[in-house]
Amino acid sequence: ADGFRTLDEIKEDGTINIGVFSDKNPFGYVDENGDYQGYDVYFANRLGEDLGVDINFVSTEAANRIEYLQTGKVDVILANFTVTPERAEEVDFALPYMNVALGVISPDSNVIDSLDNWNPDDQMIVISGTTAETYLTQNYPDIPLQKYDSYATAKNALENGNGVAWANDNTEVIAFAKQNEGYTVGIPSLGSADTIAPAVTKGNDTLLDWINEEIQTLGEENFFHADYEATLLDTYGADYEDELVVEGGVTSADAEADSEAESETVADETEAESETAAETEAVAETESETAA
Amino acid sequence: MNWEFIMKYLPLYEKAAVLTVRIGLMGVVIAIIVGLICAAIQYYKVPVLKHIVGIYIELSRNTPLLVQLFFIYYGLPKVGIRTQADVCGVIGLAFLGGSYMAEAFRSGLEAIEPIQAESAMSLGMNRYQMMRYVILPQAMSISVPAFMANVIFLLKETSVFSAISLMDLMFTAKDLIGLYYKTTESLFLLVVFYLIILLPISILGSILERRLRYAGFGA
Amino acid sequence: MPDLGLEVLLKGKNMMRLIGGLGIALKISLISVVVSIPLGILLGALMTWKNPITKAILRLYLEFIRIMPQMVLLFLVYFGSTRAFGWDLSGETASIIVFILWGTAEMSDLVRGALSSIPKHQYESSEALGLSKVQTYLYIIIPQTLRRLIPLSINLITRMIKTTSLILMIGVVEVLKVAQQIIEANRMASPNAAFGIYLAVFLLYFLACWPISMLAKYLEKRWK
Amino acid sequence: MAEELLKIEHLTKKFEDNMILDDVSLTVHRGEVIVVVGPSGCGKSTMLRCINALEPIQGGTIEIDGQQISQKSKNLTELRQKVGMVFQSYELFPHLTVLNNILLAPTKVQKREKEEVKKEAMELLDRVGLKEKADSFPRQLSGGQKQRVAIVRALCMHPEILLFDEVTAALDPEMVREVLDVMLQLAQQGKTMVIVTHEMQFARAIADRVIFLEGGKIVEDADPDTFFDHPQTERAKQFLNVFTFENVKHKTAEEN
Amino acid sequence: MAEELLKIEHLTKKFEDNMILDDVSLTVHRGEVIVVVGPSGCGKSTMLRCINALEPIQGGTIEIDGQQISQKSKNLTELRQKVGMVFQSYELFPHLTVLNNILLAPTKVQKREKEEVKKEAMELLDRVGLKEKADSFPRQLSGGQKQRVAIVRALCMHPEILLFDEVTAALDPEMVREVLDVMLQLAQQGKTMVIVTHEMQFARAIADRVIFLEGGKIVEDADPDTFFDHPQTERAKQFLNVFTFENVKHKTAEEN
Ligand SMILES: Nc1ncnc2c1ncn2[C@@H]1O[C@H](COP(=O)(O)OP(=O)(O)OP(=O)(O)O)[C@@H](O)[C@H]1O
Ligand SMILES: Nc1ncnc2c1ncn2[C@@H]1O[C@H](COP(=O)(O)OP(=O)(O)OP(=O)(O)O)[C@@H](O)[C@H]1O
Ligand SMILES: [Mg+2]
Ligand SMILES: [Mg+2]
Repeated sequence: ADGFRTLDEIKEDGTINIGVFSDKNPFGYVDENGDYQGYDVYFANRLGEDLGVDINFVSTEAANRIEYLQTGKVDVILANFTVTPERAEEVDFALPYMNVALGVISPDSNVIDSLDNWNPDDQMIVISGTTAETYLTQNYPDIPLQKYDSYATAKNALENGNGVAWANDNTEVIAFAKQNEGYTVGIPSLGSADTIAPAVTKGNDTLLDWINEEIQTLGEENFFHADYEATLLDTYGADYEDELVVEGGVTSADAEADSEAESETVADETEAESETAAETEAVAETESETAA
Repeated sequence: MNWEFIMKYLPLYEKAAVLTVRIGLMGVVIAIIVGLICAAIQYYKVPVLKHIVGIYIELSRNTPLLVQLFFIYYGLPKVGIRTQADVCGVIGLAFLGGSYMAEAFRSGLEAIEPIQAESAMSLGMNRYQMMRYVILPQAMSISVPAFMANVIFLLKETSVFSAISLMDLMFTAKDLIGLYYKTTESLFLLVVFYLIILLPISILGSILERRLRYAGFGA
Repeated sequence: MPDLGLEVLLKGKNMMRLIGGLGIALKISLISVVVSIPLGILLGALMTWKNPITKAILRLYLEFIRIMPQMVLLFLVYFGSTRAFGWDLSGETASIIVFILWGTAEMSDLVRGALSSIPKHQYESSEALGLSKVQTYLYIIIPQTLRRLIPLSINLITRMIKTTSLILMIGVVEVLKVAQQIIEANRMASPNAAFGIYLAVFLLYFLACWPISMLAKYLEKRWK
Repeated sequence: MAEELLKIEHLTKKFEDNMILDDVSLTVHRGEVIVVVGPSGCGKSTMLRCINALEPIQGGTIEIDGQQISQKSKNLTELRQKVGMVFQSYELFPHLTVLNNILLAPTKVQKREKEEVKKEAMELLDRVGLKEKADSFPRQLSGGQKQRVAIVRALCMHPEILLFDEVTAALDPEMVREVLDVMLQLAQQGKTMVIVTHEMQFARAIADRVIFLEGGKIVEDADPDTFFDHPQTERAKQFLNVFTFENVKHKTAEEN
Repeated sequence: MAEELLKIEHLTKKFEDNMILDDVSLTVHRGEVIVVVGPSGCGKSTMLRCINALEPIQGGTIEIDGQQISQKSKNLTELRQKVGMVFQSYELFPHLTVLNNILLAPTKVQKREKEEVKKEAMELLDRVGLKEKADSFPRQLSGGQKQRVAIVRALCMHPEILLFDEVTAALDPEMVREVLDVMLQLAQQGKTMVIVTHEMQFARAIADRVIFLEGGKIVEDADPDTFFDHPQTERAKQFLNVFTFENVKHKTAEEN
C-alpha cells in the first residue's frame, strides 16, 4: 500500500500502532507504572478493544504527527490533533471528539491578557508544530516565539521563566492553570474554535470509515462523557464537560445545523463559533479573523 | 524538490547558520580557555585542584551534551539558577568542550620529552623562559590535530541546541517540517548548510594534520 | 528543603523505568558496535585497495558520515529515507542503522590506524621464520591489531551510548523521554522534580559510560 | 673444503633507479663464519634481506643448499626455514610469551610435536641463560635478553645458516657482550653464519672471512688478520681508521 | 696545579630509598678532562645531572667556581650557565632551526646582542663542519650532526665546564667518530670536561683522569694508562674484560 495499512491488514497483523503524546497530562501521558493514560488514550484503548487487536502506543511530539502518518510509522494519530485546513491536505481527519481553541497562560506576576502592543523583548513559548505556532506565525509575525519540541520542555520553560507566556490549546493551558498555582489564563480563547479528531494517513479510507462509524456508535453510549469523567474530571471539574466533549462526532454547531456527519469536518467550524462562545465564559468569544 | 520553498526559507537557514556558528565559536573559545586552565593544573599537578579537574573531566566526557543541557536549562532553575537559552548553550558547549580541549593540550604537553625541559634548564633558562620558548610552541603544534577534531566535534554538537529552543540549523529544519510538512526540502537545506560550515574546517584540519605528520617542523 | 524530585524518583516503577530507558540506549549501542566492528574491518581493508573508484566512493561516504552531526543523520534516515523509499522504519531501527553507518565509518578508521601502527619488521620476521602470508595475519598481525582495537572499540561504545541521548528526537522512548514523562505525570505533586530527575539521568549516563571508559583506558595501558 | 651452503652469483639489487647491490658474488661453505663490514648505507642489510628473499632482486642468483631462492620460488617458505635471521631491532612478537614466540614457527610451520619443540626450546633458553624467562612477555625483558630470545627462536627452526644484522647496535656494552657471547658459542659449535656488525674486535675474534662492502660492491674478502692488519684498499684503511684514536691528552697536559 | 673548577664533596643521592650515589667526592681542575666509566646503572648519568642541579641531592655539596650549586641556589640559572651539558639523546629543540637553537639561550638568557652571538655561532658551526646547516631543522640532520649542533649550542653559552653523557651511544660508527673528533678538538683547546662514555679507546685517548664508578661509589680514580693497563680492582678488571674478545675461529677452523 502507499505507506499505510488498510483495516484488514491491521486486523490480520493483530496490532494497531497509535500515536499519542506521552508528556501531555491529562490527555496523553505515562504514569509511574509506565502505562499510558489520559483522555486520548482512553479512547485509543476502546478503539483497540472494538477492533479486536492489541495496541502499540507510539510516543509522538507535536511536530512529528503528520510525518508519522505519512511515513506509515503509525496507523492513527490520537495526539490532541487539532483539525486545520492545512493539515487536512496532508492527512485525513475522522469525526471530532473534542472542542478546542487557543489560549495563552502567564504567571500571576505578569498576566498577559492581550497580544497587541507586544514588548519585542518578551518571548512567547510555543510548541513546534502546534496550531498555536501556525496561528501566531501567521497573525502575529512580530511576536518572538520560543519554540520547544515537547510539552515537558515547554512547561518547564514556562515555570523557569524563559518566556513571558505560553500559547497552546486552551484545554491544555486551562489544565495547567488548574494544576499549578500562580498561573492565569489571561487569554482564554484565541483564533478559531477548532475541533480535535483522530487522523489517518491520506487515502486510508477503510480505516477512516471504520473510525467514523465507531465514533458515531460510541455516541450512543455517551462514551466521551465517560472518558471525560475518567480522565479529565480531576483537572477541569464538571463545569467544562459539555463544553469540551464532542459526542458522536457531532459538534453543538453541527447539531443545530443538523448537518451530515460524513461531511468534511473542517468546513462548518466558523458557523459554530457564536454558539460555543455563548455557552461558556471560560472559552470566550473568538475573534472574527479566524484562520480558516 | 520544491525550489520555491527552498528559496523562500533560505534566509531562515542563513540566520540559523549564523547563530550556530556564533554560539558554536563562543563555546569553542571558552572551551579552549577552560581546557588551557585544566591542562595547566594537571601539568603542574596543583594539589586539590588537580583532583577537581580530574572529576570534572570524567563527568564531562562520560555524559551526553543533551543531558548536560537539559540539566542546566530545565533542572538548575528549580534550585534558583536561571540561564538564557543562548547562554546555556555556550555554557553547555564549554563544559563539554573544556574537558576535550584539556585532554588535547595535556597530551600535547606530555608528548614533549622531559629532556627538552632539562636541556632548556641546563642552558640556564628559568621556568617562564622554558615554557615560553621551548615547551609551549611544541605542545601547541602537537595538539593541532586533536584540537581541530575537537572544534569539528563541538560545532557538530551544536545540533542538540534545538532542544533548548535555540533557533539553530537543526531547529529550523525541525520547525519547518512541523509547520509546512516539507521534509525533503528542509533536510536538504540542513545538510547543505552543515556542509558549508563544517567541510572547510575539516579540510583545513586534515591539511594541518598532514603537514605536521609528514613534514614536521621545517616543511 | 523543597522536594527536588527524589520522592518522585522512588515512586512506583519510576527508577526502573529510567534504568529501562538506559537499557534501550545500551542495547542499541551494543548491537551497533557489534555490527560495526566486522563492517569496519572490512571497510578498513577495502580502503587499502588500489581501485580508485572504490576508494573515492568509500572516502566520500566516510567524510560525509564524519562531518554530519549524528542528529542530522538520524533525521535523514528516519524521515528522509522513509519519504524517499517509502519503507516503514521504527525509531529504534533507524537509530541502529545510523549508529551502524557511523560506527562503521569510525571503526574503519580505527582499523586502518591499528593496522598501520604494526611495525613492518613484524611482518618481516614472521616471513623470515617461514610463516605463510595467511599464517602471518592469523598468528601475528590480527592478534596485535585486535589488541589495539579492543580498547578503541570499547571507547566507541561509550561514544555511542552518549549519542543515544539524541534518539528521543526521533521518537524513541529512552532515558530522557522517560524522564520527561515522569516529570510530566508528577507536575502537580512535585513541581521541582525536573532538577532531581535530570540530575538522575545525568548520573545514570555517567554510571553507564564511566566504567566502560575506565576499562578502555586500563586495557590500553596494559596492552601498550 | 666443506660443501657450498650459500652461493650468491652476480646479485644486483636496485631501489627504483639506485643501484644498491652491484654484481655481488659470495660463496659460504658449511661451518664458515662470514663477517660483513662496511660504512653505513653500503648495502649490508639489503644483502642479508635478499638472501632471505625479503626483497625482490633484479639480477643474479642466490642458491641455498643447491636450491635457488627468490620471492617467486614455489617452495619459498621451505627454503626460508633453512635460513635463520635475527634483526637489529627487537622483532619478537609482543603479544606472545618468550616460549610461544619460540614455539610458533616450529609447531605451525614445521608441524612438529609441541612437547618435543618445547623441550628443545627450554634447553636452548637454558644455554643462553634465560630459562626462567620462558613465560615472560618481551616487554619484560631487557634489550640483550630480547636479542638472545630472538636467536633461540631462529635456532629452534634448525636452520642451515644463520644471518645476523647488527644485532647489538641498540644495546648497552654489557648487553652487547651477553649477545656476542652467545654468537661466539654458536661459532664454536660449527654453525654457519653471516654476521653484519660494527664491533671490530668481535669481528676479528669470530670471523673465518671478513667481507668489506662499499657502495654495493665487495671491495675486500680476506681472512681477519689480513683485513685488520693489512687492508689492501685505501677505502678499507679509511674505514678501519674510524675505530682508532690518537692520544690528545699529552698536548693538553703540556698546555696546563 | 690549576684552580679547582668543580668540587664535589661527600655527595649522596637517593631515589626513594635506593642509594644511587654514595659519598662521592671529586675535584676537577680547570683544563682537566675527566672520563667516567662504569657498568650500566652505576650512577654516571645521575652524577652529571646532580652537577647541573637537575636532580635534588640528599647530602654533600657541589661547588662550581667556588659557588655552591643546588636546586635551591638563588642564582641557579646563573650557575647553570657555567655548566654546559650534552645528553645522549637528541635534545635539540625540534621547532627551531639549528641557528635558532644555538641563539635562543645566549640572547634570551644572557641578553647578548643577537648579531654578535650569530657571528660566533656561525664560526663554531663552521668548525664542526655544519655551517651550511644553519637554517636546517633538527629532523633534517643525521644523529651525528645533531650531536655536533648540541655541542655548539652548549659552547655558545661560554660555560666553564662541559658535561657529556654518552653522547655517541645512539650513533653509527662513522657518526660516532664525527662527534668524538669534535670533543678531541675541544680537549686540545684546553676546555674543562667531564665525559661519560662507553668508547674505551676514545676514553684512553682523551682522558687526563679516568674515574671508575660502581654501585654509586668511585672505585678507581687513575690516569688512563694505569687504569686500562693495570686496573687496581677486580671489578674494574671484569668491567674492562667486556670489551676484549678471545679468538674462537681457530677452533672452528680445525673442526672444518
Ligand atoms: N626500502 C628502501 N627504499 C629505497 N632505498 C632503500 C630502501 N632500503 C634501503 N635503501 C637504501 O639502500 C642503501 C643500502 O641500505 P642498507 O640498509 O642495506 O645499508 P646498510 O649497509 O645496512 O647500512 P647500516 O649500516 O646503516 O645498516 C641505502 O642507501 C638506503 O638508503
Ligand atoms: N628518576 C629515577 N627514579 C628512580 N630511579 C632512578 C631514576 N633515574 C635513575 N634511577 C636509577 O638510578 C641508578 C643510576 O642510574 P643512572 O642513569 O645514573 O645510571 P648510568 O650509570 O648512567 O647507567 P647507563 O650506563 O645505563 O646510562 C639506576 O639504578 C637507575 O635505575
Ligand atoms: Mg643495516
Ligand atoms: Mg646514563
